Amino acid sequence: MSVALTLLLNGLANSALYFLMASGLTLIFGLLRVVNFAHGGFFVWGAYTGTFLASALHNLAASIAGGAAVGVLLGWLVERGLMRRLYGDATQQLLITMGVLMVLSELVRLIFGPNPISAPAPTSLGRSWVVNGVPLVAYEGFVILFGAAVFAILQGVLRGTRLGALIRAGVSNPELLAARGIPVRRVFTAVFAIGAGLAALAGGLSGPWFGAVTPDMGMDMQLTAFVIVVLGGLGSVGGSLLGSLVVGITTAIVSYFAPSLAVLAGVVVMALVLVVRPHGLMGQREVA
Amino acid sequence: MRRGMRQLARMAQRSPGRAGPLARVADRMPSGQGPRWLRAVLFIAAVMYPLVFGTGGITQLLEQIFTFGALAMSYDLLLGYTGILSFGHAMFFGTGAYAVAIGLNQGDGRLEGLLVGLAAGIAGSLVLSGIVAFLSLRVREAYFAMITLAVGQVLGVLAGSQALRAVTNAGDGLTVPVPDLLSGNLTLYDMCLALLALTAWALGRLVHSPVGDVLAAIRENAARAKSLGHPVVRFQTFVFAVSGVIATLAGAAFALAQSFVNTTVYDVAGVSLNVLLMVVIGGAGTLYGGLLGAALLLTAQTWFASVAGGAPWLREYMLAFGILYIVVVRFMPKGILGAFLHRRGHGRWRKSSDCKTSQI
Amino acid sequence: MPEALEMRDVVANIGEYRILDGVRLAVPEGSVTVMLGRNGAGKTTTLRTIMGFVPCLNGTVRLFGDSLAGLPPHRIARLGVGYVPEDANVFPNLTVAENLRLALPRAHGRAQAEEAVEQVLGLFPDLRQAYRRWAGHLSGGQRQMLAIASVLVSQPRVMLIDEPSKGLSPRFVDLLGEVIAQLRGRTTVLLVEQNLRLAAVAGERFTLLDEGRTVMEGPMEELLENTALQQRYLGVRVRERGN
Amino acid sequence: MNRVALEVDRAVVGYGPVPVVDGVSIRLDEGEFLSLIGPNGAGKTTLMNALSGALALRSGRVWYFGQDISNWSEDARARAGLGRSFQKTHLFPRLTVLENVRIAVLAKRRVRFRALWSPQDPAVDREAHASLAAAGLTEHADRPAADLPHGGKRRLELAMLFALEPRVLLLDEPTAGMGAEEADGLMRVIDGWRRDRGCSVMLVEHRLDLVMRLSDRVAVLHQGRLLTLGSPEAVMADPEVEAAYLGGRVERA
Repeated sequence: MSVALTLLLNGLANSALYFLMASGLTLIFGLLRVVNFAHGGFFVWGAYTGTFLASALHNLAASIAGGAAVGVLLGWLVERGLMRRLYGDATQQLLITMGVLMVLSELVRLIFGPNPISAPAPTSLGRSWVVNGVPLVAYEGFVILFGAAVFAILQGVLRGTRLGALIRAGVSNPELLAARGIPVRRVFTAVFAIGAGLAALAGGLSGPWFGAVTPDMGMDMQLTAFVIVVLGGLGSVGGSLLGSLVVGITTAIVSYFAPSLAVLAGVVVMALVLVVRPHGLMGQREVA
Repeated sequence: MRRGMRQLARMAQRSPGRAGPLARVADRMPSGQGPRWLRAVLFIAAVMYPLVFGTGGITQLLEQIFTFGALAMSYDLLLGYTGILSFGHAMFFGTGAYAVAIGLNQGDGRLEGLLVGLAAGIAGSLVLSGIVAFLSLRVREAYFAMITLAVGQVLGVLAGSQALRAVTNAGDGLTVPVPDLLSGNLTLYDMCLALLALTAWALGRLVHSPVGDVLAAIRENAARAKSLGHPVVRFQTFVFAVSGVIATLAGAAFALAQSFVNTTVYDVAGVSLNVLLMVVIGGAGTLYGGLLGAALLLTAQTWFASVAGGAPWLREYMLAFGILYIVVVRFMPKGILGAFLHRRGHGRWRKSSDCKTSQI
Repeated sequence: MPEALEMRDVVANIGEYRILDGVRLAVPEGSVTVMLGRNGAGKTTTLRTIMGFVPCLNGTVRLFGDSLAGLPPHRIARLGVGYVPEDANVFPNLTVAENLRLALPRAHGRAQAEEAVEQVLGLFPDLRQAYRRWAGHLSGGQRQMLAIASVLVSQPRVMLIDEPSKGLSPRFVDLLGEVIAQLRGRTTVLLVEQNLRLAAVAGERFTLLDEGRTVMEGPMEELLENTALQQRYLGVRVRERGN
Repeated sequence: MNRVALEVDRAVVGYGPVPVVDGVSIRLDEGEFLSLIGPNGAGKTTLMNALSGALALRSGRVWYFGQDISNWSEDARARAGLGRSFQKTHLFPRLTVLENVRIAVLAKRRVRFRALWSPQDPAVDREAHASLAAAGLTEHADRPAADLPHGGKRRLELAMLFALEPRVLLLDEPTAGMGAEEADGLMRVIDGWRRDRGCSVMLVEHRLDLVMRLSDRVAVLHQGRLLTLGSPEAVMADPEVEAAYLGGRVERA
């Protein structure tokens, strides 16, 4: 029983990080119709910036915020500099975003070296308790709460604000949005930057969660995020929450019993779902 | 671009009399017999080189160029000729390399071990391509890119996992005992060259056959090809499988030539993206563009590595390649060979049937 | 005094097709002008060229005398051109209220916005009842009303309306005619319409397009009286019925 | 007397509260020329898409020469002889005109993978040329399809359809964007070919003069439902058709 609870908490913390990645990916796809292969690059920059700032400032909030800010900035630059000229050309966009991932990961390797850098949790969140045999780690709780808060804020923004209405409108018909006098390109840039910021946020949180940051973690996280959006249905925020929960908890369980197979778990679950529902759990068939 | 593509396709065909009707457009191209002549000279030069200059660093580089050239050409069949984008070509390359390495290790370096390993690798690749195609081709283009990336990465992790240490030696990699028949650098060199020649011949024939015409139709306008009655997904699956088998052979040749295999053969950046880069730089849809790209990149890579002693940052050639790659995709989408061959400008990637008109 | 909307010798392509090849158009302020022509004559492309979705390769497009050349669609919209496309003209995943408020400039205060919405709802009582529903759940007629209302709410100087009667029952077509007639004087309207009956009810002037060029323009009566013209360019004939 | 070529039974297409096609049943006899008319948005193209297999039926069935093809894919239906043209030309723009038609010939002949081992069959080329000739495009054979004028693209669509040698032609506004004379010529080509081969045609068309002249029967669709189905004269005389489709006082001739 206590093992199950431990695994559940562990899985929820995974899910929270995954959700930050996947929701950005899915938002960007929903609006811009681009699968952003550079997402892992934003993640890894968030992770390294966060770790660097944490060791320099010893302030959790500042380091996470700094990581996210770097992500937003990178996203803004990539959208403005590269993506903007290629809308409507899906293959070339995929190729470009892949190139961006390559460059961002290699830059990290160049600046910080190829070896893992340890990223301890801040002392305020380094504590843990054992309650009824279940170890409760403060940082784990923090990550879960953070993920839940981001989900709530995202939903709130999408449902209740003008920006949210613009994003939803843009998802269904960007041209009509332009005809209503909205500078759609700017909404595109904003969403790309927000998505990149969410990925970097996930990066900043995951340094202390994994205990270390490595240049390859971007690619690994990216793959998990892809599994999740394919599983949940590309373009659906609800789907990425569901997918994150499934993959996060499955990963926690499988890595407890068979650590070396953990990476297989998500892909196998995704494959099973795709056999039954080719468009994912909450995805919708593209309207012709 | 169509003309150049056909031109190359025709070049790849030994007998000019067999040039089918689609080659007619190409027949009017001015460049004529030159490239075929060039191709023969290059082939003979490649055969002669080690006989004259002996083996060494250069032949090792050439072996790599031959195997990666074959790999890149098989990838071009997907990207340039059928218009589907995979980020996981390493799944086949790595499977071929590991299958041969494991077969030879289990079979104590005997030829039977090699053959069994090779057969198992090909069979594995066929199954793999079937599964990936079934999962992703029914949905949308981007799914194929994502799922190939994921599957390729998973295989890499599996190859390095402790659970399989008994057969793969996990992260430490396997030394490949080369069978007596193939020992000797020249034999391996010739084998790699033969693989390249065979690939060029087979692919040239494929893209020039009626099947190749259907692939062109799918690339240009898949929806229309389907509404005319071509089973599009079946053709895409077939191409994916063919490309996978060639990549498997390339992986096997690579393992033999290096006589060592580790998880880098499954590496996304090192193989999947590298081969994509080769094709994009050389020119997608030109068949020989991938070979050109492989030659350029591998030569540059070797050069970087040799001068890196004085300047360690030069080891980061992946960064340079990444930047080069973005620049090429962004500003030179036809690649080198593509730009050279095609004077008439139609965008390569653009599916011009559904022109985007919106200016938002 | 310049016309509200004026096009001269406009040429435009879609992809490799030349769709417009000499469109000329003059829409006087406060009028309802109907653009007619058979399928494929270039009517929708003309509207999309005015909006900036299709680049104008040659010729001029002017709004109250100012050139619209090279402006992106959202700038053209902000200059006071409201566009109601033929299909997909509302956001189905937004509520009616959200659809209406979307086009309001941010500068509008809350009270001002409420007032603008209130005013438009006065014209479309149906929408008031459906105010909180998803636009995707409206009927075809309601959706068309919402499309017009959500453009009207930003008080455009010129409205471009593309075949609003498409797929509507005669009852709604009549209703639509009334609505468009009410717009007369409030704003300037360029209406693309194949339904000659609606055109006759709503329009004061007509512009006839054929194969991407303007072949004729003038007061509506001229077209209604000239059956030969209708026959030739529209494949349509007006016939008095029942008497 | 005639066999039934294509029959659609109580077809419902489209989701949401208002289906685009709502319970339409039509029977097309072998060798018959049937036209589908109705105001914009009546569901004509959607019905065509459902017949060709591009859209799934929500309910109802489609029969093709007595066979239930409701669950067949688009390509399977095309291979069985159900040829479809599109309102907007839908070509392989960078391939030449001849190559476009060759793709269609290859579709009819069902390219199998063993084609890899057999050299190109000159018969393919011959058939492609024959189709080009039937559509009057011979002199343009070597131009890229994108370079054709609009009318030429329309003819190329037809040539590709002819090359499929379909038993049923589904034509969605084949004359869209053409001048009256050009349209007339094109329809004459279609009708001649149809009589020659004895295939059936279902046509969506706005030019009522052409429809009335060529059709054996005319079906009127309105708001996703079948309003009337009968001879051209009967349909023209039907006051309901005039009221609903043509809108009272004004009428298309």
